[in-house]
Amino acid sequence: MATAPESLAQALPGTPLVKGAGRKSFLKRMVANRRTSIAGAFLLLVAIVAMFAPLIAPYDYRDIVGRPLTSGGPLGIDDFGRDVLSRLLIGLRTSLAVALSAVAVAGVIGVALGLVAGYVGRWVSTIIMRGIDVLLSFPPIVLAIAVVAILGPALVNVVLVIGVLYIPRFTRIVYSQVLSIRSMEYVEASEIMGTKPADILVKTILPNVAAPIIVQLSLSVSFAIQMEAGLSFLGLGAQPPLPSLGTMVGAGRDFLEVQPTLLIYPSVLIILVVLALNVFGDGMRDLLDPRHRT
Amino acid sequence: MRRFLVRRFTQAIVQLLLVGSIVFFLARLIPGDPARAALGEAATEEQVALTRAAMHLDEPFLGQFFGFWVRLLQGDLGTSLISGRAVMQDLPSRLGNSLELVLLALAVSLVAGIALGRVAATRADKPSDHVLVAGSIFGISLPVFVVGTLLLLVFAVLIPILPPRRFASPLDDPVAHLQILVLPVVTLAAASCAVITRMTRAAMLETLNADYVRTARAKGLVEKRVIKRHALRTAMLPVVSMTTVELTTLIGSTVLVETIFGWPGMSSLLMNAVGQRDYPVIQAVVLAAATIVILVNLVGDLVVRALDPRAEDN
Amino acid sequence: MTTGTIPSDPILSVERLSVDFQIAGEWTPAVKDVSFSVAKGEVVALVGESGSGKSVSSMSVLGLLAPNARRHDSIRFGGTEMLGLGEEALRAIRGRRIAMIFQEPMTALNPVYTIGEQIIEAIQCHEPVPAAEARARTLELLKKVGIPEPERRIHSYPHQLSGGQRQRAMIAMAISGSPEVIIADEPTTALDVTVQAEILELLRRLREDLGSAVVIITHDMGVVADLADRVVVMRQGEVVEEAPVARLFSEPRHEYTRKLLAAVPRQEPGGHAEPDAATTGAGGGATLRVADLEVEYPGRLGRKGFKAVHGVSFTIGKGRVLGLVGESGSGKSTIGRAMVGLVRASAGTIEICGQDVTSLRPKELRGLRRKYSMVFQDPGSSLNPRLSIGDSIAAPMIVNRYADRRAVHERVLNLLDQVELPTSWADRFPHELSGGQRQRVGIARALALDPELLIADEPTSALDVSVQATVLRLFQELQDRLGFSCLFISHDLGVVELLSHDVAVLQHGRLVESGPARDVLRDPRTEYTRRLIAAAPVPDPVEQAERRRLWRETAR
Amino acid sequence: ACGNPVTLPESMEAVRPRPGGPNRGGALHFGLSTDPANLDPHVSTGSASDYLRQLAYNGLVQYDGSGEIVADLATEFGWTDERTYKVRLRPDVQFHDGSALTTDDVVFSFRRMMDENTAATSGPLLDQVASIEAVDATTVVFTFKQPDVAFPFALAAPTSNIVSRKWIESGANTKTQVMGTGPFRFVERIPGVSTTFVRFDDYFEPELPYLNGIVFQPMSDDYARVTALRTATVDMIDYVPATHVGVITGNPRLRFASDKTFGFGFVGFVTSRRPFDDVRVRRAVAMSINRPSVLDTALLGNGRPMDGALMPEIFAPYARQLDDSTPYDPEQAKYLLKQAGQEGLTLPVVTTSSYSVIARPAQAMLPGLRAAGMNVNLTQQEWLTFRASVAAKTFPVHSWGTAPKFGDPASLRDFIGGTGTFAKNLDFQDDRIDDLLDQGRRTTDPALRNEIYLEAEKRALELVPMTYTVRREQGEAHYRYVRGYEHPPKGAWTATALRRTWMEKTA
Ligand SMILES: Nc1ncnc2c1ncn2[C@@H]1O[C@H](COP(=O)(O)OP(=O)(O)OP(=O)(O)O)[C@@H](O)[C@H]1O
Ligand SMILES: Nc1ncnc2c1ncn2[C@@H]1O[C@H](COP(=O)(O)OP(=O)(O)OP(=O)(O)O)[C@@H](O)[C@H]1O
Ligand SMILES: [Mg+2]
Ligand SMILES: [Mg+2]
Repeated sequence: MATAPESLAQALPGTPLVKGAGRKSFLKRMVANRRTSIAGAFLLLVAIVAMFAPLIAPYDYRDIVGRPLTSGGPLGIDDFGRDVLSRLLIGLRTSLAVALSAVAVAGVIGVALGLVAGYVGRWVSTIIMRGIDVLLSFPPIVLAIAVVAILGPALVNVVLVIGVLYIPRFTRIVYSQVLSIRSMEYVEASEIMGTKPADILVKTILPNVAAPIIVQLSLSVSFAIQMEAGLSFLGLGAQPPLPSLGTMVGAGRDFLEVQPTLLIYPSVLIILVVLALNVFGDGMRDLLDPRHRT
Repeated sequence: MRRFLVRRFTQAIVQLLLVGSIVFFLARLIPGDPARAALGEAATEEQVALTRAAMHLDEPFLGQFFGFWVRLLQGDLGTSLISGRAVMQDLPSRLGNSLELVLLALAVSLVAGIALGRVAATRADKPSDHVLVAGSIFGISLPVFVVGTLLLLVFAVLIPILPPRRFASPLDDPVAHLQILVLPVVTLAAASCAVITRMTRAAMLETLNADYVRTARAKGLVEKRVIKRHALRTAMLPVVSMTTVELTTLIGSTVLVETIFGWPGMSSLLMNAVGQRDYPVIQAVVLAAATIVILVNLVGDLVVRALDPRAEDN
Repeated sequence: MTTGTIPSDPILSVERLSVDFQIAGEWTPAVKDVSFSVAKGEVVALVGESGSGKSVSSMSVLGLLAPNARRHDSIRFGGTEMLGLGEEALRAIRGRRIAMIFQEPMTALNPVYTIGEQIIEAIQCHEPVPAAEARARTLELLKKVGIPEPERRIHSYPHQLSGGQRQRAMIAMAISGSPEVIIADEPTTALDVTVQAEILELLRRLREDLGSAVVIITHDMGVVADLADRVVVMRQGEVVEEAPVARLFSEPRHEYTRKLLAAVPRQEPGGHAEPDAATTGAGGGATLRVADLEVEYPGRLGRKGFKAVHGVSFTIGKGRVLGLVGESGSGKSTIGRAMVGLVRASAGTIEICGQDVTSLRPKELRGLRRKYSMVFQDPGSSLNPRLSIGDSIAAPMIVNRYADRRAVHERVLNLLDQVELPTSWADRFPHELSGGQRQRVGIARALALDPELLIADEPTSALDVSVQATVLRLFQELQDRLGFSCLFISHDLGVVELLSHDVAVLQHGRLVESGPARDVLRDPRTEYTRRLIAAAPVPDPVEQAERRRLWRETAR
Repeated sequence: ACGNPVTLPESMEAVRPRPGGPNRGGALHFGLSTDPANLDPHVSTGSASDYLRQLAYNGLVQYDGSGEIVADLATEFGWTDERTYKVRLRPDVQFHDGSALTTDDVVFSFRRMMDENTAATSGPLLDQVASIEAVDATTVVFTFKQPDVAFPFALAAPTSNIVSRKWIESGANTKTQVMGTGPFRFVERIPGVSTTFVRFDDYFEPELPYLNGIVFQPMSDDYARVTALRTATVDMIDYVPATHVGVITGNPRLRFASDKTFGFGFVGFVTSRRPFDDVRVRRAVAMSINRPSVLDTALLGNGRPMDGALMPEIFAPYARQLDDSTPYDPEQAKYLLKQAGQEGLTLPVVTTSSYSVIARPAQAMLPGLRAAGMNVNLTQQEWLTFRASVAAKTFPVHSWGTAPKFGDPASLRDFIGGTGTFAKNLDFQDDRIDDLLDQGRRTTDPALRNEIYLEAEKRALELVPMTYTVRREQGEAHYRYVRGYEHPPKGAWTATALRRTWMEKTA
């Protein structure tokens, strides 16, 4: 009997179910690509740093450790007299936790809706796509303030809000891709085999619409980091003194001319993470595309 | 085609009803009192209560709800609870100003983004591709307010060629208007241009492999034309569907751009209204924005159908 | 080594060409040391085993190989060395001086442009022709390649055309520039014999009128006999024999060539042993019963639809093979696709194993689905580009929980072996295969579950006769063993006669004749069928020349 | 200023030099931190709206540049006895519509303010007024239920404006229309773009105003507002954020006009909620706020720490005596908490993110609180949400910032009096304090008042319904060529100085 791992193997075109001689494994191929592996290693490092941030940070991110806006400590002191490096580490952790989970929520729901709408068609797609329009046409602030009011300011709720707000990004793009792919003969071939619609969506169609999704995923993380900052200003999300990269950038803006590093450090960190995500995403896309295998 | 449009317009009306109703309730779910906003900090609770009553906010919810729709259907968007101005008095010009920014930014980012994405895809993994990837990451990673602030700092303070002049309406002073338009449009376009660049690149990398691109080459088409008509055209599908999403992102970003550059647009109107719980204004702005978004999505879908004959047959 | 007519003035010569592909990091040779040439006004046929490097060699000429390829040595066109030619210089040659007809027309045509747009583009890219004139020429080209109703088809998108129509659009595009050299890679695989004859006639005219040189890649020895002056036989990336056509047929030297010629199915008496009535009697019940089937394709943008199938009825008994023949665009694929529910029947019933599938709900239908499978006409697009071929073949077994992982693996290897593909190729991807190899993957996938009903749409069109023979033998063997029923769509009457018990002839979406294979093919009752049979080329240059003359007379 | 103003003709920008005296002409471009939504003469939505109001309307009295109450529409004013206040009007005052100001208008205006339905900002300050009568064509007399020392401040408040009865009764929309006696006529407000005033040529004070017009432009973004000033897009801005004070004061062409006496931050406790019903807990919190550090970080030193009286010494002579009443002493705080059985107390604090002058001190006090072993959960809310949370007492502690309504200890009532707007949020009511505040309001003898308010404040410092944190420096910045502007040193924030502003530059 076919078991779960098989279906999984099928879903991931890189891992052949039927293995012949001389084919490198997915992981091996990933490592072989220098840029992808550097980006991957960097992301891994970031993840580890984020996870152990409180242990790595030289100071408590809440403590006053020096005169405000001076250059004490490894990366300087912020306007509240706190150690910038420690705050960067904790901020990284907060931002990643929020942004990654929000994007995951949006990605999973958004892609699923797009697949279903594109494949099933008819009234199902009407309901989904028109609902997505409604969601799109809603100003984020109104939704955000209402959510804090109803659900409270917990960090989980910011994940929820961003997640919901980003669903359309995935749904619309997947939907349009599915429309042009679903009439391909290999999809029909899959149907004829008696594959369940869900399996066709996940195993046959999804890998073939993966490229824009991957791009969208890696971009959305950056936007989610920023949006978290915007929302924490409305009382949703990381509340002071807990830093996030986004709020640090926002706070740094006021001292642009006095101490630009307050803006530069968190911005650079965001840029690096996003860059690594994108490079990694590009690499993944290449790996998933058999035509790029060399 | 006609049937499609009729169907979509009917759906749009349902969508607007939905948006209007949701926003009606959502706005009122937000704690905070428009009467308090109207009276200022020093007002006593008694005064606030009296003003609430004067604003008819004590009346039954459903009554207010139906009143809102009835008035709306009569073309009355209501009157601001705070400023006492009819919403219709401000909304059109605000909407116009925002749309100007947004559409210009969208146009800029589409033109630039697609061009850059195409360059990146055709030179994939070459230096110019790397530069473009890095550049777009820059555009994506920096929040709008930082981009705006930096632009202000550079072009208004350090090299004052584009100082933050007073807002001038295009009718009164077109030259000044264009001048003040530059920075906000650039600020807005930065991120979406980068997004479109990335999407175009990814989509084109797919299509460049297609057999029909090979056929196009075999015909003897100039490589430029092979790329443009064959690889790019099919790659436009995800880009187009992304564009409509990007438009709403742009509309969202105008909140910041409008405050930074003092641009009297719809988003600052909405921000103010939300900050003051000015329900009629919130409702009107959201409905207006929703109308635009829904229309743009409709156009986007039409474009997709025009671009991809396979999409339609389903 | 070659004797006979060494062309005085080779316009295109391939010299010691080698092509390697990088697969999984390793350079794998596909073409080794291949040399051949073609002179002005000459037709050279490239024949050989599927996967022997015919397409690769020919695509090398215009530098159209995938990026993972590398080429060696020399290809000369006129006085120019083609390898290492600059992009601009190459462009000036492509399409205008050397044109290419690709093997798989579905993927080779851009899905988002109408064929008209694509042909007009080809015309306009070398000459500044006004739009109206380009359109007129396009219509003329479409007419030339025998596409019916060109006025309407010019606005059709590739997916709205039948396989043969696409192929003809592709041909129209290639000849639009009146090129000096035409490289035609299996240009008639999807064409019924009548149209094929017209296309061959067209190529011949081009040669005569314009002095074009033609390199034709084909597995149809009849076509070779009909058209070619010289034949190059390839096998496993190498040229094994080169000879003038007459000599090749009369005294093939290389063993492989002999095998090839021997494998050609001929319409000989007693080709197919009529199965004994006991196993196939009506008592077994019909596996497939189609009654009054009608199919209509919707029109674009609210335009009138197109009715492709008109009131077709037929029955396939258990263990029987029905050969469906008919001209290109007559609705064969549409019927096949309607059987499996890929297009909706607008009227009529389709009963599979006693159940009317037109009224079944998706879930019930899915239960039924493991009983039938399909081989698609276009092998390229029917394989998921992101699945290795092993996974593609395994898919139906996994979907239907056929067996455990190891057994599935075993079976995949076994199936690969049966269709003569190396078992070590299981993890290759479709784009790394030749057309015929892809087609065999499709066949292997269709056979994976031992179906009760097989719908095979031109399953051997891209196969050389030796592999075709293997596949047909496999078919027959399985059929004998498992007794599955089969709707066999083909334009190759020899194959049809070999394999089918019954034959149905389709014209313009209507059944014009049907009955036991031998009766219909030996003793056709309708004019249409007669013409069909007359048009089939025979693998003998002399006999074929005679037949061609006769056919021309009946046609005009 | 460069470029064309939105609605003013170019000619108005011209400044006519006058040797020895203020120049005439020119238009002032003013970057305002909020777009004033409502132009009602009697309802203030904040200091920004007061700027506009006071250009077009006059009160009976006003603050001068040094913060003293001087005449405005009045010529003479003052107490005739403990319960009677008499005001004599200027005879020559015209409204913008050309009609003359009458005592009837004055009476009408105050009745309107006292009418609950108006919800006038000055309304609560007039609660002791028993009646208001026009005794003749130029004299208006207020009679009181009980003596009220604070009344002159009520008269000088930026919202105690005199309106035309005829105009109001004609059904004018006071929110969008403006018609007063002020030195500037309202031209138009384009929301989000500008609000424009031009000189009223028949203003009753000769010479005034010097300017041809004033254009207010809303610039809610701090950075953009400061940048607009630095690039001379505007001549003047209000509300210089603490984080940008350095940039302004470092620029020799700019002047920062500010005070450090008025605005302040505080932490309020819902005194009915456990454990904050225990004064030891409240005091512990008060003692663990490191005020100098809060000032240093939150306001970058632009302000003053507040460890004693709420009222500043500039108008509360006793204030210095209370200095150092709430020292920073986390150890003592810990001890108090332990006594109260609240060691390691978790403190849910709400503040607002909408104004950095409120949010930043709230954040800055956290390390001190933590040093005392407290665990703070700070929640930032958007302004009106915050107001609602505070009013509903959703959080037991809130960190806020505001300013006294006027420059007299009588304004203590709002904060510690049983009916005070802020005290109500704290469920705070103390009979003794109420008693003292009542006495203070009735007492005219300055020395006695001083003693009364000293005691009231002392008691408030003991009971700690709220603890004050820092006074912030707040003010406007303008180019030095803008002359005649003074930031009010000790009254409410009024904009009457703008009436007397002129431009030195003639270009
Ligand atoms: N999606 C479609 N929309 C409109 N017309 C279509 C569509 N698909 C096929 N047709 C038309 O239906 C007719 C029958 O097509 P079908 O593919 O069944 O032909 P066929 O007999 O298989 O031909 P061939 O041998 O060339 O493959 C053709 O004329 C074709 O143009
Ligand atoms: N892009 C590619 N990457 C790797 N291998 C390839 C690629 N294209 C072709 N090949 C291999 O090269 C060999 C020759 O292929 P080619 O397409 O020339 O065969 P062919 O002679 O045209 O066969 P057919 O008659 O089946 O079309 C095949 O074994 C095929 O697997
Ligand atoms: Mg081939
Ligand atoms: Mg067909």
